[in-house]
Amino acid sequence: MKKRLIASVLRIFILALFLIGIFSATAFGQTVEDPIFRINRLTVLVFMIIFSSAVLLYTTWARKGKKLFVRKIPGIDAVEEAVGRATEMGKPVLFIPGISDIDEIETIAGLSILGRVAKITARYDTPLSVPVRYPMILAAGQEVVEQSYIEVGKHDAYNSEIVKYVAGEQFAFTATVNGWMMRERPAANIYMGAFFAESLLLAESGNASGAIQIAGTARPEQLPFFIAACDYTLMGEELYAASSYLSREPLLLGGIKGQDFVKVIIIVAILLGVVLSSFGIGSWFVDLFRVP
Amino acid sequence: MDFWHRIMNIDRRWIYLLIAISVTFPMIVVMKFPVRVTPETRQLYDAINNLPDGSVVMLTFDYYPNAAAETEPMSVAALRHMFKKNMKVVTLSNIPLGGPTIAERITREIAAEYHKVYGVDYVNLGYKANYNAVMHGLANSIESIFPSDYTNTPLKDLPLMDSVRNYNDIKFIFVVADNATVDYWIQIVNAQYGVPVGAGVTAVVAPKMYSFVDAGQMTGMLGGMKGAAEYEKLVGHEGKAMRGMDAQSLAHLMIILLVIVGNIGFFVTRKKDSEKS
Amino acid sequence: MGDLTFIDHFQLWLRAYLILSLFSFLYRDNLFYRFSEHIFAGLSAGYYVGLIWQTVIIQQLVNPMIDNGDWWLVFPGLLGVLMFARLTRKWTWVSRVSLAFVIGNTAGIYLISSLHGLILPQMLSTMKAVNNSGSFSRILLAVVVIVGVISTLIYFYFSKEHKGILGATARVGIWFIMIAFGAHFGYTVMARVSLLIGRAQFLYYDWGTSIRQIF
Amino acid sequence: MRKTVPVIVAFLSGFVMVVSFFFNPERTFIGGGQEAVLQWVTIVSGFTLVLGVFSIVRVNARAVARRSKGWFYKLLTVVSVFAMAIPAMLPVSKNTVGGKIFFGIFPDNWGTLFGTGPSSIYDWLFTYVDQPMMETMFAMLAFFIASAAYRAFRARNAEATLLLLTAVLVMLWRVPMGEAFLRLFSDSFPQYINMFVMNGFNVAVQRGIIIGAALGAASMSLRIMLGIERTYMGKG
Repeated sequence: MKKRLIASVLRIFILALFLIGIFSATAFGQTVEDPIFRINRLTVLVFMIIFSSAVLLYTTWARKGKKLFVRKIPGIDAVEEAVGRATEMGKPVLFIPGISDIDEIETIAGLSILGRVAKITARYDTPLSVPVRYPMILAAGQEVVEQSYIEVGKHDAYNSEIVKYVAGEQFAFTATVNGWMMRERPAANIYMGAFFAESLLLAESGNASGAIQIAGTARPEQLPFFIAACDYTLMGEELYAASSYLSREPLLLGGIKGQDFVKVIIIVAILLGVVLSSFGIGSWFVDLFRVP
Repeated sequence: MDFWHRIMNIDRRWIYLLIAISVTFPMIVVMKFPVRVTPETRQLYDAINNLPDGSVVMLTFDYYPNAAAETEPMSVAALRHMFKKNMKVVTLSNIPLGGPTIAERITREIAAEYHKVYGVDYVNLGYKANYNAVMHGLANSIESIFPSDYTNTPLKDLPLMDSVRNYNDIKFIFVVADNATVDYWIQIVNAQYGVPVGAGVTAVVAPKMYSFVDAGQMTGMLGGMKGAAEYEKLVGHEGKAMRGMDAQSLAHLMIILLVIVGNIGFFVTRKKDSEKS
Repeated sequence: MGDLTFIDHFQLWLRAYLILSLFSFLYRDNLFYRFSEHIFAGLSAGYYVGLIWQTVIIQQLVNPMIDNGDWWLVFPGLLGVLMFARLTRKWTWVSRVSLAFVIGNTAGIYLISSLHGLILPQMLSTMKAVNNSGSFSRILLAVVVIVGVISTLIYFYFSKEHKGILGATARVGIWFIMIAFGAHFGYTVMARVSLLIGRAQFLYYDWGTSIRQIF
Repeated sequence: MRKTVPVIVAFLSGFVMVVSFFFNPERTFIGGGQEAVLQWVTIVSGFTLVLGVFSIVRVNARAVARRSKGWFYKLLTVVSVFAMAIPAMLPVSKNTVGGKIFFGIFPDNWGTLFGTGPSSIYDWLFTYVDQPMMETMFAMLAFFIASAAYRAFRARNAEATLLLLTAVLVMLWRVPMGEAFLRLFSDSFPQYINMFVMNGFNVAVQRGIIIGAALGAASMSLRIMLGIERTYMGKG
């Protein structure tokens, strides 16, 4: 393990040396009044190198299966509790993996949380319903749910009707799911993925049908409504952290860990800048961040 | 089913009726509460006003038709302000669904009012795909991205475009947007090419813009129909936005009332149910 | 609005019909709604075809090739046409180069603009919040902003359990987030109401004039 | 071969933008390269928009051919697509090659009906049919919010309570009638809302979210450029 670590650090060191070599070569062609290399943008280059090496290192560690700690998001407990309550009452669980297509990152995160929910409903034979809006998500959703039922050894309990294509058009999809909610009266509604304004109708009908509702989305303008209408809400990056905690998918995990590492640097830099400039001495430090 | 349970489960369509009434009633009975100007709107108005008359500015129509009720009054008020100061206006749109058509219609309407000549006082460049590439492309040369204007006239035949090659010839960019396009005008054009950017945005986008205004990346901002009404007041030409303020006020009060009654009902029924079980 | 010609009347009544046919969905899903809704979906799709034909194929490819002889524009045109391979199942891989060319370019733009255009300026103005604080309310504002930014960042920090100081800061963070989302809630309600006012204004003022002139 | 060439193209196309940020475009060959790459990207990106239209027409036409449920409405959609697209693509005047042939048959004054100019069918269909409907679809959201305000927005816990209280305050402050009501308490009350709620709490949280989101975008962009993230290419 140590040998590979040295190899990757060496590679980054050579890359950095190579980049600095180019830039110093252009320095000779550099004249103050008409520079080839923009010295005043050096901070961005340093920041980019730190950021890139952090994300790449964590991604390669995640790929090698190195133990990377990500805290458990409280939202996951709330999801497990809600599905547990539905099992006790023998009522179905409704899961909607967002209403936009497979190319949205939020939809992919929603599907990984669906995998977890499907494992629980499979174990306790709780009826599960997953209405979707696009054919691509129908295929991906069935794959995820079937995989969960197999892992829990309940492959016979799995039927392809769990994940079903309802409608393509926004309002038709919402109206159909609302009708189903009023008839079936699910005990737990879980909305994880990208949602738009008319999804308010879903939360409202779910509230009226007396279900526990848990939502998760990254769009800032939808979050306030979900917080007010649902029992628990996963906010913005929490959705991605929850799905990476569950799926341990290397790319997502590496990304989150790399970003967390840089977040610490940013917090420390801001605090340092605030302390220095409150004593009026840190202008050289603060000016580092002023890049034309 | 006592009073509160029935109130809590009334048909959703009664609430729709309440909102419809609270929006149309103020048009019959006009109440005219004063519209006060917020500092962000003042900052944008002054930024345009302090520019010398006749300077070249860019006005963008980066909004889909569905938010036109908030953004169209902003474009109209901005155009009136610019034409009143005899500014040369270059307009374009980064929205593939309706953006250039709305830009063409509004600029021709307002330009006719101020007797402006197309090609000399204003030019509509229309739409090109991929707004990130367009924003960087205009820094090199406008003609590399827009060989001709919206109605297929080559830029060579438009006198105004001889003196406007790229961002160095543009004094201010007034972005009117209802989506993230305005973020990229800030983080690409203002950050890398130093062109001052001010924006009129829908109320959904406005909260995020406060951090750009606070950081000095954005010079002033209009937020939603209220922002448009304030700008109309400053330009001195009452438009659709100011006329809508009373209806906006009444609708807000109605929704606040609904939230309060809904919550009272929620707590009362919950107490009753817990006593019963 | 002056007296309206027949065409003005027709256009106003047509728009009023379309608007009311869609609003009828609020009462119940019905024939009129579905009729208008499907026309709307088709027209919006057709708009793209007309726009791209004029702005890309004619203005960026055909005219420059014929008028200024830029024959090398054939290459981007070819890359663009290759994109249609995505419609077939077997040949999708052919479109990968064009897709990679566009998405790679956007990735390069975002990598720089995220770091240089967003993170650095926002960090800078948080640090500078301290020195433009003269009166007491200004100092209080600076404290609110600095504490808010730090606690929000820590709330979205996932590499350590939220316990001890970290937990306390995250708790402060959630309060700041709730106030900010409350403001965003109010603004979003304002936006949706304005759109309805726009429709009501059209029906009451524009269509109303037409009705008053006819009857 | 099917994966390595696109990855190299993605890297080069992105690298040009990164390098031209650090180097002065006029003084180096990068400047010309960047201008050409950007021009090409706008051209190629245009075609992606039309892809969606082809798949809509294909799906609906197939449903009409099979007379599946609601096929008449799907026929309407397909007809509307062509009603909008065909006139826009026809030539406008005689001076183009296609124009000479077309206007050999049809009368000249029809020219203004075609293309996408202010007097064309395309412009009329959009302004008087498409736009009103689009505005109405989004105006309906005001009704949904009102009914949700009554039946779903509950102060069920401390956080939701704080959110609803701030929302009510901002909704009052943001309208003339509400602002007049707030002035009854103290004349500078609205001013303090603008300062502390919007320029204080809101700016702080939005800034935290902007930094978080920017880190996410930068890390996704880095992985695309280096070919680690390839889901956009699809399987196979």
